[in-house]
Amino acid sequence: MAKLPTWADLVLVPLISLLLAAVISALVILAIGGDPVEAVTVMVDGALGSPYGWGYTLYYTTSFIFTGLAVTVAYHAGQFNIGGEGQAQLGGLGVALVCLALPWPHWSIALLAASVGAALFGAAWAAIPAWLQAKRGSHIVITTIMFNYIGAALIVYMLVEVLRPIGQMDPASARFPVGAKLPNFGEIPGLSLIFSNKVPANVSFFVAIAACFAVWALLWRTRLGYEIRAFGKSESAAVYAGISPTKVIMLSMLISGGLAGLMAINNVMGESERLVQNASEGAGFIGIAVALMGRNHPFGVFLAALLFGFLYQGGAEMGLWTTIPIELRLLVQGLVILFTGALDTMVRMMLTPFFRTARGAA
Amino acid sequence: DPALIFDLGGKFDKSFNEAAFNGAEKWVAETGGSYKQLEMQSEAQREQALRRFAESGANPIVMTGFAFGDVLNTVAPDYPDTKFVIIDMVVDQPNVRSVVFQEEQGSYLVGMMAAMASKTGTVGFVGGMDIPLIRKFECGYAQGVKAVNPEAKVVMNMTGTTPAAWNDPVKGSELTKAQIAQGADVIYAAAGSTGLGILQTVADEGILGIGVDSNQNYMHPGHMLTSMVKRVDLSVYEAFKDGPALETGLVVSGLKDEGVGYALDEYNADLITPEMKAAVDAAAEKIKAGEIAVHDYMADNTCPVE
Amino acid sequence: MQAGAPAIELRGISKAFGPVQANKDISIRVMPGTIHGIIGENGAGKSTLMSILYGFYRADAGEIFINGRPTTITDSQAAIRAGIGMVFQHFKLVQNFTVLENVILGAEEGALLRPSLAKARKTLAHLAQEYELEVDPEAVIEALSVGHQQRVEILKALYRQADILILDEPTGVLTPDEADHLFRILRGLKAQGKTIILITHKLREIMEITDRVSVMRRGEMVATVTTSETSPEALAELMVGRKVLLHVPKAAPQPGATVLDVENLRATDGAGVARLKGVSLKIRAGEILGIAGVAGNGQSELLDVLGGFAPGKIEGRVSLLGQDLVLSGPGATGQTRRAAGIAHVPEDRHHLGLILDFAAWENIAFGYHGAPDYQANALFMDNDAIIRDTEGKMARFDVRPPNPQLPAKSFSGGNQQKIVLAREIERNPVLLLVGQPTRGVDIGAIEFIHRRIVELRDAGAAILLVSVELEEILSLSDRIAVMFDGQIMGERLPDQTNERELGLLMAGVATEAGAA
Amino acid sequence: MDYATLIEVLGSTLRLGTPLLLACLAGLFSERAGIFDIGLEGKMLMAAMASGAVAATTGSAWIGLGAGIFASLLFAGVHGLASITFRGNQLISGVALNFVASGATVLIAQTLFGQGGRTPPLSGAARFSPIQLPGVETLAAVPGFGPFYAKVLSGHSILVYIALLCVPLTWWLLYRTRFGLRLRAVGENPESVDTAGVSVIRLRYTAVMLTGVLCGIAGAYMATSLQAGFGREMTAGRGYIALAALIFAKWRPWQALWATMLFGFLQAIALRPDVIEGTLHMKIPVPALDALPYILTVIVLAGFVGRAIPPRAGGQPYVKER
Ligand SMILES: Nc1ncnc2c1ncn2[C@@H]1O[C@H](COP(=O)(O)OP(=O)(O)OP(=O)(O)O)[C@@H](O)[C@H]1O
Ligand SMILES: Nc1ncnc2c1ncn2[C@@H]1O[C@H](COP(=O)(O)OP(=O)(O)OP(=O)(O)O)[C@@H](O)[C@H]1O
Ligand SMILES: [Mg+2]
Ligand SMILES: [Mg+2]
Repeated sequence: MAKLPTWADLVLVPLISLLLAAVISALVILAIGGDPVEAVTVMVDGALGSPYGWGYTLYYTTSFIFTGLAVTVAYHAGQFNIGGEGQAQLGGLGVALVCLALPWPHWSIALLAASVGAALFGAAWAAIPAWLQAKRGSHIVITTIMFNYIGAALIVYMLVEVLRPIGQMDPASARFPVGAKLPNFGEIPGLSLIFSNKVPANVSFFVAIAACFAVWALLWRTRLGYEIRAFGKSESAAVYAGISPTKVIMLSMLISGGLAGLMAINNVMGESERLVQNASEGAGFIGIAVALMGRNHPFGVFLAALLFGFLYQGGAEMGLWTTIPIELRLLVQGLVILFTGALDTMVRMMLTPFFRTARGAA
Repeated sequence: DPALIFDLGGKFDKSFNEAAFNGAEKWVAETGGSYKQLEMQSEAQREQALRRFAESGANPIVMTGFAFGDVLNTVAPDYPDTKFVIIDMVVDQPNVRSVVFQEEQGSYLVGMMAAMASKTGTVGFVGGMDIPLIRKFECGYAQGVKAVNPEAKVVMNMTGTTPAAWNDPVKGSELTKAQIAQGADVIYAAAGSTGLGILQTVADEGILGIGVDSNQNYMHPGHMLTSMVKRVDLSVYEAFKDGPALETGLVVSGLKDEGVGYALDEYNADLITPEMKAAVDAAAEKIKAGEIAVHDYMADNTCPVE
Repeated sequence: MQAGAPAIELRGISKAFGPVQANKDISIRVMPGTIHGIIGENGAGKSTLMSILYGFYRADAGEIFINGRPTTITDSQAAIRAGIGMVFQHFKLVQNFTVLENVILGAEEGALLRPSLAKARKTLAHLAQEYELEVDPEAVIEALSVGHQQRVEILKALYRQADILILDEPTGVLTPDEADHLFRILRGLKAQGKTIILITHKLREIMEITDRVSVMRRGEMVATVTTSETSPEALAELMVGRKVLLHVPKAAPQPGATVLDVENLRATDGAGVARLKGVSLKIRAGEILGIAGVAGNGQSELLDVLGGFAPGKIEGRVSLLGQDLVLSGPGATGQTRRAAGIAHVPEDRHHLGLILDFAAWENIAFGYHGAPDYQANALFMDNDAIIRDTEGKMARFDVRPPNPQLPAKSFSGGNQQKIVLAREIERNPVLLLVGQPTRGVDIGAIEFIHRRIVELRDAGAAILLVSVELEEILSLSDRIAVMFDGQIMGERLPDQTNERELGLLMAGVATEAGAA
Repeated sequence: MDYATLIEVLGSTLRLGTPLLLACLAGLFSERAGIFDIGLEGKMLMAAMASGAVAATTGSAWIGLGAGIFASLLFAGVHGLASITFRGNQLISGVALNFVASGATVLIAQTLFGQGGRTPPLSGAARFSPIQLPGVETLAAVPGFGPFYAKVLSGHSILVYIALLCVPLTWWLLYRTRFGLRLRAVGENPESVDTAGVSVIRLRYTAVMLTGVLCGIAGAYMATSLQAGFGREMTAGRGYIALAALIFAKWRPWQALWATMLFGFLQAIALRPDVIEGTLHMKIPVPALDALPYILTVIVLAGFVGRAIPPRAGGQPYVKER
């Protein structure tokens, strides 16, 4: 099979994949008696048409940046971390424990401490699968799936038996103290001119942007990042260069888990301000789609997270204001993952003839 | 327009949420108005749902289920001009109407019926999520059973400790089978959608079941002894009818105002003997008159009978 | 069968894998009832040609005649129908199946296994007797020795009633005893009228067993001769080719102190097979020790062990400038070796020496990514410094195009090799390990690379050179050691030996001057 | 735990273990052929929805079963296309199809029936009803075995017995037939199959389709037998537990039976914390019981209890030319 030019591989393939997913989704909407044009209008309007919509879109974007980066870091080490969901949930537990531990004097201190808690718990949840992969060759995909379930059970236990305040019926932790409340976009000077203080997007968004830079710097500017990428490209060559497989697998997975865990500062600390069950709402899985779409580059991840933030918020609005059920967004998500991650060869094959004729003509 | 938000069990649980839906539909039929509605898919969505409706100008906004309590407490002050109605939970905010029911009273009545209909002297209770609210159903039921037959045994199970317990028909069904094995021949299902599995199994196994919240007698005629109806539909209907001007504050609804009760219709007429009906109606009168005090589990989180 | 027709005739077979032309217009005839040898260097295209004959690959062009009839071989099933059986270089056995199961796979009698197994058991017993192919039919493959696994492959072919048997480097993995046994089997098969094609690197085997022999070079068939009319010397010459002899102008060596001292080094590979069987050698500063040998005789393992990343068990003593090196465990990594001053140009640049997707500058840092001059501060690498360094190295090594940002995969083989050499040589190592420095590299680049290696020697480094190219060994080395079967067969001085003598040593034939 | 309770729990075990068993055997075919499939969950879900919907409209459980198998096969086909024909990433394909199934089932059911993504309750012939095995009455008097026969073995729907029959059938197919030999070989070393003149692609598609059929039965069992209709996300992670059981069983059919029944048993007792408390005299948190299958699987994967060696060619597309 002829090779595509790099730009086509980086830009065209994801776009065509997205287009295919969109076309099929539109067909599905038609099939269930909906109106695709109306659906798109509602989605765009609901997600991007108002500061309120943006407030939610960017809120979801923040979460997806974290989980997308988590998948990205692991991917560069050749590891498929499918446990972002569990790590994000555990990150939430870390945030809750930190936030509830002290009457925090200022949000910035609380954010710092909670970030550490979130990252540590997320990393801890990735540590065992990573160790098993590095030392015993247990397939990391299966172990991380198992840890998603174990994590969910652990959260239920913690919420029901440990963190639920006496007298409360729903399995959720107590509200975090006011000192741990993160300013949302409506409370940040400057942004407050645009946003009301009812939007969930909060300072974590900037942490997420910083995380994009940090991951970029890690992967392309540090020794560890170099080793991670080298190992991910060629295990045998990495060993020749004296790179320790155990070290790379462990560190990359710990960082990956930490990033997934960090997502909790957005949803748990920034939005719900208490830990509830299933707080991550599948963002760990969406991270896979985000990383695939974003071609495993932090900038791409940022763009893809924005896209999925839009899909997510737009999908919620669509579920609200049209007869199309909100589950459509699960379908779209699945199709995007399918076309970008598993049927990419098909997309490339579809594109090859065009480039062949183009080259032939030239 | 008013808005209605359903809890995790889903609009079509044929029970709690569906009762609310029916109330809203009744209002639509009568007034020709329209309303917005939304079903919760996950815990984390609640706040966005509430805010979205409030932002869009919906008023009043009615939500079913205690789980909204905490979120409403923070959202309500942000929208002082919007009226909220929460069912099954007390939220102390100036623009919130809290509707709670005296489920123990209705459960007491169906408990009496269960004891009278039971041939084995063992009756069952399958609850949804293990929380004081559901214990309250169970405690009222057990009191009713014991009032008729102090020797009777009440077998009790809860489906789970999380909201998933409202939507797990498989577990409901398995627990029912287990209770039947322990001799239960009348089973009271107070578990939202999970009840679908419970009552299905009750019908499959040929014993009697008791529905909850909505009148579920039609589901398995001949196998439904009765249903403990909780008029969530009325609460929703009234809230919608009152509109943005509705009075806020606490509303406690019980036998007295027919907020709870048991269902008697063509589907279970054959199963209820005149004696049973007489006994139960008499007890209802006594409860209304205060002569029988049915203990409310949530008052002190204990139950006087086992 | 047409009388007198060749059992196999290939005409004009060509096959390309992407940019690699593995077979170029190859024609060959093999007469029935003979053993026909094919020799050639690594990558000459021998396996590809045979895989085409067996229907595993499809030729881009060319025709195949079996017993004189034109035959289209679309897949292995067709080849089997045409009476061809093949024993691949890398066995195609299911490791956790029994011998019987492997034998019947694809040749079952019906939908149920039991009758197939029963029949196979009987046939196998018969074949075992007839051809000395004893192997326990119930044994699981992974429990068998390599030699026995090979017998299973042969049995597979015979069970399918193959009249034409292709063996791809069958002895590469065998002990001498096993190899002798195999040859007895092959003679037995020939006696039964079977036609055999034998691919090998080993001249001794060709001389010993084949009737005719063809020589392949870089995808082309360069000659076919009758074995009895040729000699190992002549074949060695054909195999190595008549390339322009390159003689890098080089001054007489001025050896200094001993840099590398290897004593009785033994190593097994990941699968537990002994690869080094007691190797001892010394290299002094300012000296090039060339190791000649046919691939697969332990040279690669020697480089890997010294480079610090051989997976198996390692025994013996290696010291560098009098300091003992840690041979296995966490102390034996590419990093510690580089820190000690050992640079390593690996034999396989695609799998080891380069990360093909990395840019040239990233490959220049490969293995040296921890070097102080590549760090901006405690946290970050100094990519700009690496790029500057790469530009310098690319200029000095005449890498074309001199663009540090291009990924390694878009450089040609020769230029890829220059990148690796630039990286390893320019750090002024105490010891340079270099394997096949000019494999697949054009003549101009060869000369350049050779000059660089000599310059490094003159600067006082000790160099261990491994190459299958005899001319390269002869023109570069100050001393030559020949490896065979995990041992040093003998040492020669380049001006006191010739290709013929070395070729014989490489084939495991001790010559009169041999010290082995 | 007294005998009656045990019998009760074992009956539960069989009912809850059946979908796991079917899905586990489904995964076995696919993975034995070298195709990883974490999309068992999605296929089951699709099948549950399709069978629930069709049984509700036609009133026939059997037609529902057929529809379930068809829907599952559709998904299996896409997975085959992605992982065999287009040599895509099998894991990603599985993950993606699970998402698609989660969304599509609710969308379709909601469009067809408007009941919040549920299919209408099934009754009568639209459901597979329990069958009494012969001799229940006669054996009832036998102490010990009588109740066991009547309550544990007898009284399940036909699909339960089909699932149980699938175990020896799978074993027989795998170890006693030509097809099984080739299937196992293609998962271990596809080159061996290819050089033996057998089509790797055809074998793998066949395996993937068998996976589809078994997942179809598993899903149909969920909707038309274990429950009376389809509900959103009704498979509730059973596809993943089945995968865990497959590893636990080391990709063998009889062990798959024991593993799924063990996991079914764990699910059954997780329903009855009262029984556990009575038996062990201590309170074990229900979440811990819920997590037990997953924890056990991780321990097996770690190789602490006998090493689980997956089929060697698992997860890798078959590419001849580098
Ligand atoms: N499947 C393949 N895909 C791409 N390239 C291949 C493939 N097989 C062989 N090649 C290339 O074709 C050329 C000839 O390889 P081949 O294996 O036929 O050589 P050979 O003579 O058998 O070598 P050796 O002595 O090492 O076995 C080499 O350059 C090799 O890299
Ligand atoms: N493993 C590989 N992966 C991708 N591309 C490759 C690979 N090997 C070679 N190429 C491409 O094939 C082209 C030809 O490579 P090859 O090594 O045959 O070069 P060459 O013409 O022999 O050059 P030189 O004379 O410098 O050795 C290269 O330019 C390179 O782009
Ligand atoms: Mg070869
Ligand atoms: Mg070249």
